[in-house]
Amino acid sequence: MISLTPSPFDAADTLRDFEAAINGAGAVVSFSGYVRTEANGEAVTGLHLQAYSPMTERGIETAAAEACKRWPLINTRIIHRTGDIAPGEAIVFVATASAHRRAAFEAADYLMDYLKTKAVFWKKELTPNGDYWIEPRAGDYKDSARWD
Amino acid sequence: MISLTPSPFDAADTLRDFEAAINGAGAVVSFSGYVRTEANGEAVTGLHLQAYSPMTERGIETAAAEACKRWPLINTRIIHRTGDIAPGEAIVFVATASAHRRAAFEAADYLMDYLKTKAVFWKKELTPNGDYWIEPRAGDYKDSARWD
Amino acid sequence: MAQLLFLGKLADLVGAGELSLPLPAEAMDTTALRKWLDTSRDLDGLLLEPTVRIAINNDIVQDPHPIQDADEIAFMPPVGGG
Amino acid sequence: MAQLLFLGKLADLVGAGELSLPLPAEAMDTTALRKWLDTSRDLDGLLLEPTVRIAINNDIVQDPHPIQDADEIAFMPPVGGG
Repeated sequence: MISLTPSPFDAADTLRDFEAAINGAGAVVSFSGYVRTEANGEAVTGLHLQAYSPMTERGIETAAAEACKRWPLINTRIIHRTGDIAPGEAIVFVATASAHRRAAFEAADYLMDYLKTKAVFWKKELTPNGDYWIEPRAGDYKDSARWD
Repeated sequence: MISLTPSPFDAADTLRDFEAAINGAGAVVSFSGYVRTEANGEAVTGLHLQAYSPMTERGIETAAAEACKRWPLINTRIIHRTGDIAPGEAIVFVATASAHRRAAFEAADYLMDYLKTKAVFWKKELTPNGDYWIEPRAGDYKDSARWD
Repeated sequence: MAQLLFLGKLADLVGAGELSLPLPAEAMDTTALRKWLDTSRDLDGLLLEPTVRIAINNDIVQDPHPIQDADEIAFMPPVGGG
Repeated sequence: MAQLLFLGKLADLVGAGELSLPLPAEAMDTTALRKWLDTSRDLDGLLLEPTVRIAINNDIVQDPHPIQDADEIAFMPPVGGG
């Protein structure tokens, strides 16, 4: 299941709901990404996430389907925030369930690389000194290229 | 923090507690391992996990310290069940927190490989046709060797 | 009227997130539209950058791609969430 | 009296998880103890396998390692949790 939401969500609650739908899986991996309280030594007062529906959702659905082709997954869950997000709040949650752990780890890693570098979002970091649009770092593109 | 427990624990609750102690981290990865309801096409009625204290705890502490040396982690959490565990119950939970996602993913993966192949536990699968002590699979040893 | 969307940082740099305008006769494909908009709004090459992709009615297209009035035409700088 | 522990599958195969016994004079190191126990309990080489490690008082040791009465001596088959 894939959701974009303009409202805060709770990663632990989401993991609980997901675990109720893993149908005897042996392995569950979750990733939660949070707005950091500082970046490059500077305070961060928030993050603004812009999506472009329905292209954003469609792209994530395609990535999740690709993950299910590459690994024997029992279930996946992706939530991504949009709009203004406060420091400490979750931006993104990804969970994967499979019989064995390697598939769950790799699929979660793959989905996060997709979300970081290919998902249709634009991200602005809000700081006391101004707001900055931020793009994926070189390391993000390199991580993402591991799956090509 | 590291715990061995003979009682059931809840992975989502544990993730919630962990998230309260990540001190502005940007990335949290969790792994939950469950007793599968079947293995090799056969029903599983439970798992029995034997530890050897304090060697088991000491080994896990050393592995967690090694993970903190290899990756810039803000926090780690490991819970492992002992005794009799019912199908669907969690056996193990590992969580890692760091500024960026790669460290959190790799450290969780590393710790799970340690727990699967080097942690001082012995594992017996209970089935309607008898009980079988199970040892790590060849793939587990291969995964674990990635970190040598 | 075509609906033009400037997403992410482009909204700040172009000075508008959305523009509704009739497409001029000299800008009936994406390559021509990039040039016409960039020149007429004095954007110094911003919309000519290959990292800025164009989507027509929610599908990314390759330049040059025909466009028409009534299309939603989105200018997309490099993406990334998480 | 030494305290012998047979962990994991060894408890089933040896027929006891724990044994308290005085160490015989011919078994005062781990190599000798493996042989003496394996023979006296008719275990067909089980305790001679290199995959069975020995821990003395909770520390894994390499054969041959001296042992003494009052030691806790654990026989450990291949480990693995998760």
